[in-house]
Amino acid sequence: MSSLHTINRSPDSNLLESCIKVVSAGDAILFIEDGVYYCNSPIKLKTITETVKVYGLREDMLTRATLAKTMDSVEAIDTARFVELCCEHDKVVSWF
Amino acid sequence: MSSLHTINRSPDSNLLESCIKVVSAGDAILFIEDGVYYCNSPIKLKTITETVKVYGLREDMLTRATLAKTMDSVEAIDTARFVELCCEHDKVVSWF
Amino acid sequence: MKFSLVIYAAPYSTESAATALRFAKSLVLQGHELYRLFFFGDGVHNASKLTVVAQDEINLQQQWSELIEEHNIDSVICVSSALRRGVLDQTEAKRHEFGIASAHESSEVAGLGQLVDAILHSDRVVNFG
Amino acid sequence: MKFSLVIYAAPYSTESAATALRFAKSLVLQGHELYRLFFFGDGVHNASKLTVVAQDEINLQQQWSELIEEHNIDSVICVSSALRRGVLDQTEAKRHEFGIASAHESSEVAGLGQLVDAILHSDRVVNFG
Amino acid sequence: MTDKLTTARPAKSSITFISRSAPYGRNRANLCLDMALACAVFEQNVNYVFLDDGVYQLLKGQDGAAIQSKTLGNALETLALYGIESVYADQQSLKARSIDMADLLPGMQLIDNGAISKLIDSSDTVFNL
Amino acid sequence: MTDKLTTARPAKSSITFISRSAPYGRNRANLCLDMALACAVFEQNVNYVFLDDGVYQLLKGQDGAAIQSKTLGNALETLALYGIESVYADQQSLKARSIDMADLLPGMQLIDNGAISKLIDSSDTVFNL
Repeated sequence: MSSLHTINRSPDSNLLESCIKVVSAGDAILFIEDGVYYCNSPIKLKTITETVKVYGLREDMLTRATLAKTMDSVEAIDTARFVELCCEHDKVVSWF
Repeated sequence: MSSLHTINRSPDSNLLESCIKVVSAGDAILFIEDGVYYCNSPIKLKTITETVKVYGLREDMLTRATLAKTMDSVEAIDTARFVELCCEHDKVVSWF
Repeated sequence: MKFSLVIYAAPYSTESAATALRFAKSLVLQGHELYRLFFFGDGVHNASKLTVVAQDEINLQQQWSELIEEHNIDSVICVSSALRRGVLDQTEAKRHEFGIASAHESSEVAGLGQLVDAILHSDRVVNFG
Repeated sequence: MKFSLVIYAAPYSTESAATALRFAKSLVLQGHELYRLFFFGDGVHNASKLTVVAQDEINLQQQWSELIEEHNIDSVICVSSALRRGVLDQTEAKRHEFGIASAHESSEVAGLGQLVDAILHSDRVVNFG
Repeated sequence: MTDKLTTARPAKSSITFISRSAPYGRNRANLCLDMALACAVFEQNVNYVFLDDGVYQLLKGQDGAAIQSKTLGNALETLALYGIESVYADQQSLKARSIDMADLLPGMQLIDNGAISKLIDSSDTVFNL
Repeated sequence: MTDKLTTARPAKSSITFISRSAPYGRNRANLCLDMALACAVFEQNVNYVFLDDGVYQLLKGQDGAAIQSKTLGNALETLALYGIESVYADQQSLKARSIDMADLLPGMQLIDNGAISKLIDSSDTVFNL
């Protein structure tokens, strides 16, 4: 079974650090809302992008003007794709 | 002029770290609500207790069962004393 | 696929309620079923009817209500959260002798049993907080 | 000394509103003057009248209202925050054609000018959020 | 999408609650507990994990009287009363907060990150707040 | 308490706003801005400091349309329109978030911790959210 983890707060929250500790191989992480600021932080994302697939919600990136500087290892997706990801994984774990 | 700084979230929030950066000599820090967990963390409080006076709200410590292990450098006070501290300092800066 | 959403966040104060609404609209548009909305904690404010939102701003409460009615979605406001926050449906308003219901009629006040039921009958439970 | 308090937090969801209430009671007890309470953002829910709180729990909205009335305190609910959160006094409820005011009569809906006035007329402004 | 995926789950579901918030300061610890108890009442398989600041809920000797709040430590004993036996405290979170086993409420099993990871992986639904 | 302390402040007060929150995710950035504009309307001496996550508010090219929100970047230009000239961005916060000056909205003066400390010290009232 695989999980989709959503993270919705800025790197100051250390939510990713909590999430990483309990993530499984095959899981994916989706940054939404203030979580998208993680996608501009190579240091914060360095280790995680090697083990799990990382997404960011495009609407939230556009709003915050962070899309252009989003790391290559992050795939920007829209809300429709967010719904699909929920179907593709067996469950959704929300970190907020 | 001196300020009383209140901090109401747990050490995970890094609120103290933000506060310390802009604190002035003669200021005081009062930990309230979830902020009182800072009072049990020698590492977090180490440097700050040398430069400013540090208080913790006793009601919140009693509630959370942290009073017994509160550091000696922290003075536990009640709400009435909180009000007095606001008078003794020229202003109150709330970190929340 | 059958989804249920649990919403913990009040509208306006954080973005989460708006994200949940966009998510709900999108999943319905894709042909999935929204089995239940469960408003919990501060989330119950999403069902409040007494709100006045400026013309140039999104009215989240109204949009929730329209979505719920258009797609005949089961929408539950958790009773313990709702009472202490003053979001009451017709039944609760009458019981407690307030003159008016403060919740949209599209949502119903009920207990946590409805959350358990949603967990059992949904393929995915997604939390927004 | 003259105090004004600014309260950003809804009751129950965080401890801040309860802390503010204890602080307000204590300062009045010590003979200080509470020039104004200013409820802002989610803080406006502290003035809500339509709430039902369990017998064995503290009813923050009612305790605020009692404190305000007992000491004749000026209590303001910020209009922009209040309208979108459905906390309306008599005047606003009438204007927007809701059947009932959802705010305690002890508080009044007004603008941010009342905050500026509080800053100018108070020795200490203390924020609770 | 396959038929298998659109079929609702069986009547007995494995539900994991991760309680990550300190008590009293916010109401998340209470919301998490209420949901778990409801699931237990309806005889689901419930796991309850205290992670990060959530381990502060486990300190012995809590007493909400000073802030007129219910004592959450007592509420946790109800986990056992409701038949929830899989209750775990994260070792790393305890260590990071310098909490000794001697300070904890009785009946807690320790767990490490790897085991939490497996618990999440094997659950049908996860609540995390 | 001396008489001096119980006297209200003069009609012109020095008020510092520290905006420490990222935009959109929570409404704190808006609340902080609204308060400052009100103070400016009533011709107070206003300082506005972007600290910690608050510096994210300064990124050029924001557009709230994608989430049906007002664009906060535009709102910041109103600081100047309202005559608030003392607007500062904390250098260390920008650096910690790898934000270049080229990414910022125009008109920001940089400030360091020592200067913020002095600003707080010399202010009559400080709002920090």
